[in-house]
Amino acid sequence: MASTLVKTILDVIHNWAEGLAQQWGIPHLFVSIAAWIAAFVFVIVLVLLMVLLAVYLERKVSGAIQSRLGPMRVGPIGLFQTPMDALKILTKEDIVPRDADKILHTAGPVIFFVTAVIGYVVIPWDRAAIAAQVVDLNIGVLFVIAVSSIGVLGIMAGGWGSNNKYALLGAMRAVAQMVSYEVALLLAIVCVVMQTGSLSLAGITADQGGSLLQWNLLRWWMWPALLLYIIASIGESKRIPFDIPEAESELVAGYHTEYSGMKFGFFFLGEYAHLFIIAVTGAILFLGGWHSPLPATMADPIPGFIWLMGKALAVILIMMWIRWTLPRLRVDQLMNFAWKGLVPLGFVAIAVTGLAIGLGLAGGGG
Amino acid sequence: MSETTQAPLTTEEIVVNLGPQHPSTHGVMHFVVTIDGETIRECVPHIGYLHSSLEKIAETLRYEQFITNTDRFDYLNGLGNELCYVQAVERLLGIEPPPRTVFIRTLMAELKRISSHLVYLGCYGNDIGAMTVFLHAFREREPLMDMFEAVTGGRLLYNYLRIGGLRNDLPTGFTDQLHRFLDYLPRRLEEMNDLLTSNRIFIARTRGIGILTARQALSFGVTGPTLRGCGVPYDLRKLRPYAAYDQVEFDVPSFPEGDCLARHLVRMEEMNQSMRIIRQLMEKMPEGEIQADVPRRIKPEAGEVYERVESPRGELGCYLLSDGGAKPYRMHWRGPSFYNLQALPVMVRGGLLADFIATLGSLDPIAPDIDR
Amino acid sequence: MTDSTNDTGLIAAAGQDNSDIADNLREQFGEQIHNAEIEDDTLQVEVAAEIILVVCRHLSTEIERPYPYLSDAFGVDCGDHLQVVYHLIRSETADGAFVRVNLPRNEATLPTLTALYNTANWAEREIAEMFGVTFAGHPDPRHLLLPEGWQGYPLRKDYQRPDHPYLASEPLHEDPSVFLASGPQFETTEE
Amino acid sequence: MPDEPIRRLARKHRESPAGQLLIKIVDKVLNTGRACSVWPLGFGLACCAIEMMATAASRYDLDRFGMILRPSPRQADLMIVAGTVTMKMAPVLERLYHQMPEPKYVLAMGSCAVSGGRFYRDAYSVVNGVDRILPVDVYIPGCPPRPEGLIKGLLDIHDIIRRDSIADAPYIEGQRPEYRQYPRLEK
Repeated sequence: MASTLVKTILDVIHNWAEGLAQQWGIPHLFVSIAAWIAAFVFVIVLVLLMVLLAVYLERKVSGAIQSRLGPMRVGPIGLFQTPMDALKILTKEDIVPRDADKILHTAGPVIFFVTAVIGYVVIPWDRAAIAAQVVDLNIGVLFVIAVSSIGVLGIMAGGWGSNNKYALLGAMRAVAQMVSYEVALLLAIVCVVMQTGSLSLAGITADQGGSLLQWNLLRWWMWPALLLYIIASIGESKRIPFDIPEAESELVAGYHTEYSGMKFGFFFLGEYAHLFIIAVTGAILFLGGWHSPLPATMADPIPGFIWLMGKALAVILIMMWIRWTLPRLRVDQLMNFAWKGLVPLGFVAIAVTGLAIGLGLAGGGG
Repeated sequence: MSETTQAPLTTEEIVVNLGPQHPSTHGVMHFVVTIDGETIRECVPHIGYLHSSLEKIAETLRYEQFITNTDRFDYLNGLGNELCYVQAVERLLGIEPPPRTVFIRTLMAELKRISSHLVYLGCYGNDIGAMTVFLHAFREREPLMDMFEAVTGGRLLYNYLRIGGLRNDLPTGFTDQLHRFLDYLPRRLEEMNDLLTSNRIFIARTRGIGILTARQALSFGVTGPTLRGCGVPYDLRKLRPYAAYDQVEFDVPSFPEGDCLARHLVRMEEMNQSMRIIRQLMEKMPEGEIQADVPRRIKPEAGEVYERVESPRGELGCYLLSDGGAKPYRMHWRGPSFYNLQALPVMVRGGLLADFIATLGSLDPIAPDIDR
Repeated sequence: MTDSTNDTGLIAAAGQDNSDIADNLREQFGEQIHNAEIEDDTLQVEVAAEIILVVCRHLSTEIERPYPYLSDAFGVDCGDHLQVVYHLIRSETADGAFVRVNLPRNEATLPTLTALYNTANWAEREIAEMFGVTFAGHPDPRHLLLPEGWQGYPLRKDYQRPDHPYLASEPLHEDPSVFLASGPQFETTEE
Repeated sequence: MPDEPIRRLARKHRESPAGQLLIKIVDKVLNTGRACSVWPLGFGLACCAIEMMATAASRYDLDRFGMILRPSPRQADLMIVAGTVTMKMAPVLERLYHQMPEPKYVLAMGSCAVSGGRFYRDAYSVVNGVDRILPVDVYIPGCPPRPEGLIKGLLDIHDIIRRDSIADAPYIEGQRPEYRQYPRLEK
């Protein structure tokens, strides 16, 4: 199984590095660092694969909605389109505007991409026995949200460092938006935490094990939280109808207006990495993580991490469907919606969950 | 109780240059927008990036040669411009085109109006952020393009009308093609309305945005759907019927609100009215000649004429001054977008940057119509 | 759909003809009005440059059935003199009135009508740069359609095209590698 | 340019057989990537812009070839000059071109952009062809060209890209080819 393989590879690298360290008398600290780097490489490869898939899907789904074909020419049904885009972007000239802040201009996309990727280390990809999880933090869900919200710094650095008014406006909008929607997102997560009694993503997944009926999706008292999560996650990933930071018709390309070449590529990849981690988190919080929807009595030939990816892709597809259907909100409407609509809804969701726990319907976190 | 004096929070205004190359400027226009945060304090349009000196060129071309250039004024309304020009020359010459010609001209002008409004719809969807509407509107437009191609040979620019006639009659099979389209379009428009017009986000983005009162609109010389969106049913097709418009029944939609939504609704309804006109024209279409007797060398007597027609953007005027030669002595065009755009600073002041885009899109300006 | 013509503060008076307006003008301004007449319900007036503002104000506010709006304004180079034409309209019937002013070629100056009509702003700027007519008191007398610093008045009959490399007729290329797309059939159709 | 070290290396070894083979492989890979993902700058000027939009829309669908219209010149590879270029627009066009990252291509769409079109002789404000301002790679005649014509022109751009070789190294720092000195509009 691929996930075990990954684990084994990580272990082998770790052991090999440790042996080498003993032989050469290198302090243990370096070995740990090396192991971390290996883990990071694994995550990045995984993320890149998923991002390529998501970008390809985006173009195909939008094509289907708009009665077009989407990429067709590169590879079978255009499957190699995104790698080709990546290849091209790698060899493009990297322009730093004359009056830009060079350090911030470079730091922006790096921060944005790295923070979008780091969150993946706490995702439990498969059942705990295999432990296909780089690290199991007991506050995993908070870690994901906290790390991904650091991405705002990258956007701000890029927008500010570009010395472009569109970029600055886009960055300002992005910061305001992401901070606001994070509140709503956290309120939705609080409901799940109340229900499952765990802040660890592995714990939350474990709580939904057993059967399909255990999924938070099918617990009616979780529905307000689910609704809240869907809306807030679209806002968090800056997609239509909440895509005001890069509203094409207003701000050209928003905070990445001045970025070319690989730096733009980092923003682009980071955006989809961000989208994907939000979708994966959503799948873990509400769709039972890696658990199969099949009854436990049936033999399940599909490994857990495929189930998780599938669920995340389903969430992404819904987000794409919304993106290619709705118009864009205005910046003040967006903020009003967050603070006057979503935050109260969050409190309602918490109250409903609390009530359900009080009535003994819900788990109450044991 | 001690009074604490607090200096008002001062914020710096920034000047944003929208255009000349900007995704939503509908061609090349340049707006210097002063914003405070996101609120627009001032907006100064700069135009002329597509000033192609057509009025000067007109003085070097013979009357019949210039027809092809009229398409280039407002490229979304090519046949409407040709209609305006040809009518002006005919009035100068005192020629009456045959009835079938008049009907076909009216028919084509109305088809072109639908096509232009479809482009508006698509671009407006894009401005508001609904990308899919853009692609769907262009898809709906393609059957129209096929029809234009069948009749005139061109997709966008035609050179179809002739002084006193047409280049060719309607081709065989055109009636079927047209009726298929007329059956098809209302369904698609309904779908568009479901997708965009009745969308709550769309309404929130357009209702009460970019308000222009009727008085302001008239004083700025605003015409067309923008003026009708202010509640003034000013439509030259009704008020001063030209071509075959006095032989068909249609309503002039007008909404009193004067905001972006009203202008949008006017255009959506105008497409329905255009279809109504086309149906009647097809029913009443007379048989017969398509070319009146026109002298070989077109040399109108010295004189002048000011012809006005209703283009999809408003009142299109063509002034022709003849000195008795084969070339116009002076030609002037009143581009409706030229005057419509003048009202933009009034409409966007105090709104947000996003409202600016929504308002600009709802004016449906066309760059060569402004700059000529 | 509502008919709210009265929002404009105007009372439609259909059925009346405009013949009294020309007489009224001649009475009011006498010698300074040349050639006031009605042609197919369109008023044609030619006035002296000094009273253009007064005549327009009169036509747009003071007569019984006024022409309150300026629809269009443009210039004509008549050879020995320049002419500026204002097209005033009524919004209910779309009736028009043409007010003309003749100006000398070398010292063409007119008072601006921007105080009276918002429309006049851009129209006058265009006439100014195309014909070299100065509009005294114009609030924003910059170039409108042409780039800043443009020399000459293009729509005058004696205008010569500037000698600029962008406008040169001879091709710039010695041996260009040109690709021409041709034919209606291409290898691009997917389905 | 990120591939500058490779270009230097390729230039150094282009005489040896092994170097030639390597250059061929690298060329193949890089050129395929570039040719398959040409992102045009969505830059409509006049009538041709509508046809360009129609080409990008459902019936013709540029996304089939991996082309997405980018709003920002920084992220574009190809400038489609779709329409009449006027004297007032020329400096803007020039600046936009310089804002695009290398390697970049220019496609002149429609007779106005090719030669000034119907404004060639008598217009006082229209540039007689965009090649007076920018180096044009592909010309598409027509007024406006049909979408099929535009697509053919874009495929020609693909061919041009595929002929590019890393050993020619036109982008190495300090050796960037000086484009013809194009006259500037005097202020």
